[in-house]
Amino acid sequence: MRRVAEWTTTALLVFALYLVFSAFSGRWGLWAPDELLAGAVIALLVGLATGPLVWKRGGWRLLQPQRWLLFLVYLVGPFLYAMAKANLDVAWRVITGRINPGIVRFNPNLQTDVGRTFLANSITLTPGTLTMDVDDATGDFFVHWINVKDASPTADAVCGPFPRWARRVAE
Amino acid sequence: MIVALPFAVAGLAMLGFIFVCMVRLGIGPTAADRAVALDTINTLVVATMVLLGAAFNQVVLLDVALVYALLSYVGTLYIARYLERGLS
Amino acid sequence: MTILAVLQVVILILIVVGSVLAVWLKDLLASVIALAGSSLLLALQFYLLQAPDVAIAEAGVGAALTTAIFVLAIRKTQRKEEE
Amino acid sequence: MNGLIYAFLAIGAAFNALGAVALIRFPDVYTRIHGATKCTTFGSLFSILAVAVYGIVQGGGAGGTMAVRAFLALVFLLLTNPTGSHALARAAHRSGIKPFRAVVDRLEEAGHGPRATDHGPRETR
Repeated sequence: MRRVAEWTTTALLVFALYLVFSAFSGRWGLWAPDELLAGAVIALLVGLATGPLVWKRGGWRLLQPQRWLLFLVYLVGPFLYAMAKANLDVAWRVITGRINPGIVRFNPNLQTDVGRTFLANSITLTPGTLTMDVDDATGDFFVHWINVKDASPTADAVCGPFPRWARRVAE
Repeated sequence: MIVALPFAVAGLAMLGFIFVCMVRLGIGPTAADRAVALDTINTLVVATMVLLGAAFNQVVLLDVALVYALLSYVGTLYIARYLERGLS
Repeated sequence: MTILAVLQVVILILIVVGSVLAVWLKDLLASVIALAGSSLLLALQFYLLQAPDVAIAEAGVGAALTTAIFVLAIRKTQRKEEE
Repeated sequence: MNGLIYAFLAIGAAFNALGAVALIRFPDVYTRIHGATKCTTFGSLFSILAVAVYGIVQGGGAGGTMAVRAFLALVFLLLTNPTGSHALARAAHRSGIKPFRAVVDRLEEAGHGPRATDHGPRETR
């Protein structure tokens, strides 16, 4: 039963990706009929081959649509703002050459792999931080901070609201 | 032929930045510096490909950029794996 | 001189710079990295000559496969080139 | 709409230039990764958005396809760039490069990183 669920969800996701790839291919509609047929066959094969691999470590909760909506809101809202701020910050540091680097450690209290990946990728692209390593057992993040204000900071001091977003979207 | 000139000019600018990264690739003291330069060149080449695809106004050319964005990062990961083993 | 010619000349110059670096560097890992950059730009040149299929093949072979094989070879032998 | 495209192209070129300059100017590997990853991702984002706007303005099948492909390239860049920089930063630290004038180095104190719980693709050694 679990196998079947893994196969079908993976095949459906691959089919959706195929639809995005081949959009605007039809002459009348958005998609041509033979493209749809080819996509269905390919999606079925890929789903059968890689289904158990994709869902090996859980993550079924990511299929909830409100999480995807929240993710889009996150992308165009706080993430883009933080990214713009990060770039202006780096610009200032490139021009003045004023840095005060160090590697700090903090624990954002995230449990799942998806949440940790989400947070790590987010804070690499946002102000002054670069994830270097994650301790799998305890969930500690090792972060290269370009302007160290505090040698052993809290999660909020380093990356602001991002752990809360990661928990909301991915856990 | 080139249809949209501004995109081609932006692509030319990207090539100039690739040259700057090439300097770091040449002088970088450690292998990690050079790998960072290669990673930056990867991103810039993907951006150049997308820009030139718009400049030529051909959709087929954008597919190359897609393939490149996914493939170029395998090389970076491989070099990183090698460095991580600590075989100086 | 059209802008297309300028683009091609600049890319060719960059390819030559990358290849010279690949030959000149003594650290073989650095040499492999320079070669990867050079093949990246070669793919860009193919792209500019309106050959997307060749560019995709060059992307797969040049960026991923060649780097992996050379790094494996360096791991089995030694990294520094001897004088 | 042309003004929007020009503005996006200018912003993209400016931030990409900043990334290249950061690569030259910063003193050690980690700060270089900072500058290079952030600035080139942001610059490429704007360059690709310019292309997407161009495709949408053009309209029709070809323009729509161009916009979709440009957005997909953007998604792939946003996924792969930070991942590659994590891998490089961790590899640089494990191959023994010290951060330049670091105030603290907690990763060094933790015994060169949590090597025992190493995740990621395992290779046969």
